[in-house]
Amino acid sequence: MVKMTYVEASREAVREMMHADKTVWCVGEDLGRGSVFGQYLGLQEEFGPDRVADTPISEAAIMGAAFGAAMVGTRPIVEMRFSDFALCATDELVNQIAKARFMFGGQSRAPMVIRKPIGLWRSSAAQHSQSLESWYVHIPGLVVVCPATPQDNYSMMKAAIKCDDPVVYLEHKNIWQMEGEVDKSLEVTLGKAAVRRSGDDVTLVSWSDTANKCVAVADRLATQNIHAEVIDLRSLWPWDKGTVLASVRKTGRLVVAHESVAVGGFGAEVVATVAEQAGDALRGPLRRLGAPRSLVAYAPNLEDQVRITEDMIEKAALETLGKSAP
Amino acid sequence: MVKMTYVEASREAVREMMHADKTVWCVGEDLGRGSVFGQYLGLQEEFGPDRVADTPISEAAIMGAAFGAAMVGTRPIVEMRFSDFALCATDELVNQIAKARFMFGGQSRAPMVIRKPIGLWRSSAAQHSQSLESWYVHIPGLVVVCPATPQDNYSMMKAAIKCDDPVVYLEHKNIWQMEGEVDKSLEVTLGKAAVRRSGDDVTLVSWSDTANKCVAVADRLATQNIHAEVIDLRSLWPWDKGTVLASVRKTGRLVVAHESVAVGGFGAEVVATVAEQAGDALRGPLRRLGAPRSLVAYAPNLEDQVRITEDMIEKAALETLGKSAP
Amino acid sequence: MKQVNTATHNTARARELLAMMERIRAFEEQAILAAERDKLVLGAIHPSIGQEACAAGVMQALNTDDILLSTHRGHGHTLAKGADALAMMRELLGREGGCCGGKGGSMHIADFGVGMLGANGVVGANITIGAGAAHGIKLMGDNRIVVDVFGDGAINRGPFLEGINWASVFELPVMFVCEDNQYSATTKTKSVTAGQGAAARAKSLGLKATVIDGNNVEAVANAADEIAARLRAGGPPEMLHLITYRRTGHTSFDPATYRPEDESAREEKLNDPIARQRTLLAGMGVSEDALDTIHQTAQTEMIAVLAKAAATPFPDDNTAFLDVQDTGSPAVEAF
Amino acid sequence: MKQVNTATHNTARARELLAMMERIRAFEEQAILAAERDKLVLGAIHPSIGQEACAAGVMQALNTDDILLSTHRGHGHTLAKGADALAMMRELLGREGGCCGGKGGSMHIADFGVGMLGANGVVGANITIGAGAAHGIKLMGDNRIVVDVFGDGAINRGPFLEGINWASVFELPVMFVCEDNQYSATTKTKSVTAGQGAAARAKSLGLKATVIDGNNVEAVANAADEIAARLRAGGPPEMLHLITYRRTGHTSFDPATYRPEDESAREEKLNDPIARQRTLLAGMGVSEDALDTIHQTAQTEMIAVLAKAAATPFPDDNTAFLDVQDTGSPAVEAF
Ligand SMILES: Cc1ncc(C[n+]2csc(CCOP(=O)(O)OP(=O)(O)O)c2C)c(N)n1
Ligand SMILES: Cc1ncc(C[n+]2csc(CCOP(=O)(O)OP(=O)(O)O)c2C)c(N)n1
Ligand SMILES: [Mg+2]
Ligand SMILES: [Mg+2]
Repeated sequence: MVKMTYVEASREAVREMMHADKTVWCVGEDLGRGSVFGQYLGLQEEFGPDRVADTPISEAAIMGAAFGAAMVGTRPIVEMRFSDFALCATDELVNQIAKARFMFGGQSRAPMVIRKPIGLWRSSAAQHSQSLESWYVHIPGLVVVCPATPQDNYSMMKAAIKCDDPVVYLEHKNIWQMEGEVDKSLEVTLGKAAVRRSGDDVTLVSWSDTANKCVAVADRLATQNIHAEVIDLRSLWPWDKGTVLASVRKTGRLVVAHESVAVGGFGAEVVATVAEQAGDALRGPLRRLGAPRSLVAYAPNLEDQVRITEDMIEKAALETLGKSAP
Repeated sequence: MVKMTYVEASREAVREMMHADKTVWCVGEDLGRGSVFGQYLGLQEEFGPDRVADTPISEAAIMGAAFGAAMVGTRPIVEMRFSDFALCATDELVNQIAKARFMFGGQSRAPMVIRKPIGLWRSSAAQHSQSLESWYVHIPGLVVVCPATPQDNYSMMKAAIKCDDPVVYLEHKNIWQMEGEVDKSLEVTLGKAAVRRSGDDVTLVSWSDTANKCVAVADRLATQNIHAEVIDLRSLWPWDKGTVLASVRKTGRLVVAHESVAVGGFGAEVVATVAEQAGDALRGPLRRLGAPRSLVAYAPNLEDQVRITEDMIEKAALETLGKSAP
Repeated sequence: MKQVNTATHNTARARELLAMMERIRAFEEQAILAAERDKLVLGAIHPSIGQEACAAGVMQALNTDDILLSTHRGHGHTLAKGADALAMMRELLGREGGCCGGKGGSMHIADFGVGMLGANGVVGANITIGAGAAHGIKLMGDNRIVVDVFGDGAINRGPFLEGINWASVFELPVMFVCEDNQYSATTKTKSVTAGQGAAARAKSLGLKATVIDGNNVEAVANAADEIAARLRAGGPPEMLHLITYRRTGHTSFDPATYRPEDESAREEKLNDPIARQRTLLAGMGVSEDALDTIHQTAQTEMIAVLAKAAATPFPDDNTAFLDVQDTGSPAVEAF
Repeated sequence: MKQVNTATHNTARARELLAMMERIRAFEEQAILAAERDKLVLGAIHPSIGQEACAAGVMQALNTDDILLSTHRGHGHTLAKGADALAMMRELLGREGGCCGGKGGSMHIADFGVGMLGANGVVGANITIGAGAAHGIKLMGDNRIVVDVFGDGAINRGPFLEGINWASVFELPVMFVCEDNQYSATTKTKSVTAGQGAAARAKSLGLKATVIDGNNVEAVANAADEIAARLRAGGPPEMLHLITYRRTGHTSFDPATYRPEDESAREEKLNDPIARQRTLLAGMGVSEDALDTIHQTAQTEMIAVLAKAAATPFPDDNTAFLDVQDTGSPAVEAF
């Protein structure tokens, strides 16, 4: 076990994989200086500028070129800086990368990790705060990963780099400095949720930083003798439907919480699936927490208006139990 | 009442609005020759090349420039040709157009109609067949319209052009030649569903061409003395939750059907909302039909594998009633 | 444009170039029949009739393991790169044994076995992808090169700038080929293109750019050979701008009524690359009969190819769910 | 670069240019204090210290109803276009009365009342938008012009090509201004840019391009005046390439350790546009005292502006749901 921050964890995973596999390389803007959040600090010194490549401000080319390089046998790690800028490379990701293998009848592979930091962070306003994970889940061909802890950011990054499919890898900007113990020997399977708290009373399903809030809520609820099961999906495609359904069958109660906009968010998929497949097991109202269909404003108090808080999650959990917040 | 095809209906609406409002103009590739499907035939002759502008193959510029022109007081109708190509202008649509009014504190408006023909059509394969309506519903600031009939393609196009918000207008490529009676005096409100068949037994919710299939299914079911209520949402944002909930409260049964991929599709939002808000009224299993999370292939038989058919919808409707198909 | 000294021509290569152009022409004539006459092709096909010199001339400069990225109008490039005509025709008809298993069709034709990494349904998208293929090659220390073909319309898309700048900055072995047939779908490209076009833009991005009569297959082949040699010697990326003409409509369904009436006929008469190469070969002493045989051989081959393709079954239905991805099931989730 | 004959200078304009540069400098110094010292600015701010000549020189060529599109580094442009400093500072602090109601912050600053249609958080995105604003103006038959400012890093993004080609094809009244401070965030722009840069690329797209010492505010102003006059007379779009230097880090938080150690100090010493303009004015006979007064006035103004902004309340919470759209409610749908 090693103590690491979230940002160190994925950096270390990248570093180890670059040592293990010469075809792994990183590509994006300002990588030689670590990129925006220090995710690549030291890697250019260690692996040289070919394998940690500084690029022009050309998101379409970063994505498109990495794809071309993937098709000839390399394994690029693509840095998009803020997930928002990745929208400049949507054709490349959705029409090209996601579809190539199928469209070409299995002739090609695009083993790529596409890193797109998501989420609310420090008054960054509408063009630097988005979480569009539900978009990518909707696109056949893509794997979607949302790690919430240093351990997962280590283990899932390794799994993502090893994966032969294109992986959209969504780190949350607000937890770069989150510390945690990392067991380097722990391997994860993409598509397997983490049950971060076990409980019989209510199931809390979440991912990314909001999963951490759910854990805190479970701890709060425990003091009220309510035992919440916290399922951190960790990857949204594949998503661990089995674990969620089993938990809801046990607890009879479900709260799904995510930071992204509720309307059309992935929470709808989770709620719909539970309603369809375990509707009979429900013993309380279904609750879904997501951002209002408004935009992220700059002023801190306005930014807070679209934030999903621990209080909200706690309240929702209590409501599924027919209780009100203390 | 006038008989019109779906393609004629929106063309006529555009023509009339261009006569009524000098600030309305059309912009896109090959418009002078009618664009790919004849949607603009004759308009350049009638209004000249400034108001029906032929552009370079520059989707980002078509979208971005139209937005700039909208901010200074014109009302552009943007043609993206195939919704797939619109992905080349995602930053412009999602980061710029959708956010401008909010981000600038209400100083700007982007009254635009962004036309993106969607859907499966004649072996067009993975890059020319997508339906990504759920993406746009998830983006605050955008209105999302999916007309299914000539009448709606006439009336909703008019409403979209009059709307001061950016409207993502998704015509379905497979029904350009669909004929229908159009009442030109009929005005629609964006956000109001059309109840295309009334019934007490089961609610079928859909939009775009799949709504037409639901109507056909309702007619089939009627011969079995089953009365389906068909709700054609027509716009997905805003969507007419009230009409859907009232119908499900009446029928106790729900089938949602759409052509786009089921996982993360807008059907999940509809099912989740019903489960959350009218779960107590349900008297049969919830059913959601959408495409598998695979890609659209070229070969006609493979293309058919991801198609939602009338048979499937009928079967699902019967299942909500505990019956099996005849 | 470069002048070609016909005296130095190699007759064997000249024959091969003609033969390849005849094969491309015959393939596309059959493909059009398959679409129009036989209704066996449902999706759009974009013929390159009249542009065969570009495909034949450029691809002969490549080895099998060199890489090609192409466009929606890519039959000629693919065939000239060495793909099997029957597998291609099967693909156009969406049949089993098509080079993409019937999943791609004309617009996504690809044959990775001969380094052909795909046509593309999105104009200009292949420009960054091609640059990236070269990037990968360079990272792996391979001595292969990449040819990245696109149309005159594609130079108005952002990826043109981003991809070429990229190749130049990373000094990648790419030959960018602008196959300039003067049209972007129904639009005369000049009317929507500022400045002097592909070569000028490439130069502004630091590339050497060569402009060639794209209907002169010998000139195209020579230019491509020279560029390929420079790239193999470690030279920086270059642009080859080939001026040609699209003799058909944009797709096989398009009557192209938007063109000046006799434009296509005049081009056919004056600039047909096959006729020009026949004239050249005749001048070198090759008999009419020998030339006709080349023509007939190609015709016979492709008629048989269509017949065989048409007799091939459709792919197994289950392949609709194969090769989506390894992780997670593509199967129906909700119904 | 163009030479400027100082003898022909108009002292009044020269003073105004200095005063505007001093105001921009003072505004940004206060903004940096607000961020670093006072922790009142949470989001990123991108100072333009050392680049003030670009903003002051270009914007003086515009009328209030002319249009400006700017970048993430847009304080100077916005102020010089005529925006109110207090409303701007309130915006940076996310306060009520901020020019975007506190919703945009530094990166989305805008003042439509003075034709400033927005900074942008996406590099290069404003290039097509500016072209489009000019398109709209032209369609409406207005006689206004558009200035579209972007950095040297933005010329590697696709919208540069698409937006400039567009403006040229539609003959739109846009002055594209590349404010070349030599850096793209932490990267030396030259290292990722092929060819000769902004002017060469613009020329390849059919534009006239003028390269000017961007730290010489008189030269910038003269060039901008000339271009503006040509645009008002119906001339085609043009490019103005201003060479300057980013003296601070990319954001106010960035120590910029990646730069050669004395680079910024040397630039400050040799090329500070304010110092240079002071020298020019001194040479024209303006006293040190008068110049100091200009400096002091700006400082006093902006110190007061920050104090006043800091004393302003945050916006009403409910405004978080205002101005999303007319159609449909932005309110919470699911919890
Ligand atoms: C991004 C994008 N925009 C539009 C289209 C539709 N389209 C297909 S081919 C074509 C014309 C392309 O012209 P050019 O690049 O010159 O190639 P050509 O067809 O002449 O070979 C257009 C507009 C597309 N496929 N992709
Ligand atoms: C599309 C996009 N990619 C990356 C970024 C991150 N970013 C913000 S400013 C900047 C540098 C821009 O350089 P330049 O255009 O020269 O402007 P400058 O900052 O020097 O004024 C970068 C990379 C962004 N905002 N948008
Ligand atoms: Mg062309
Ligand atoms: Mg710069």
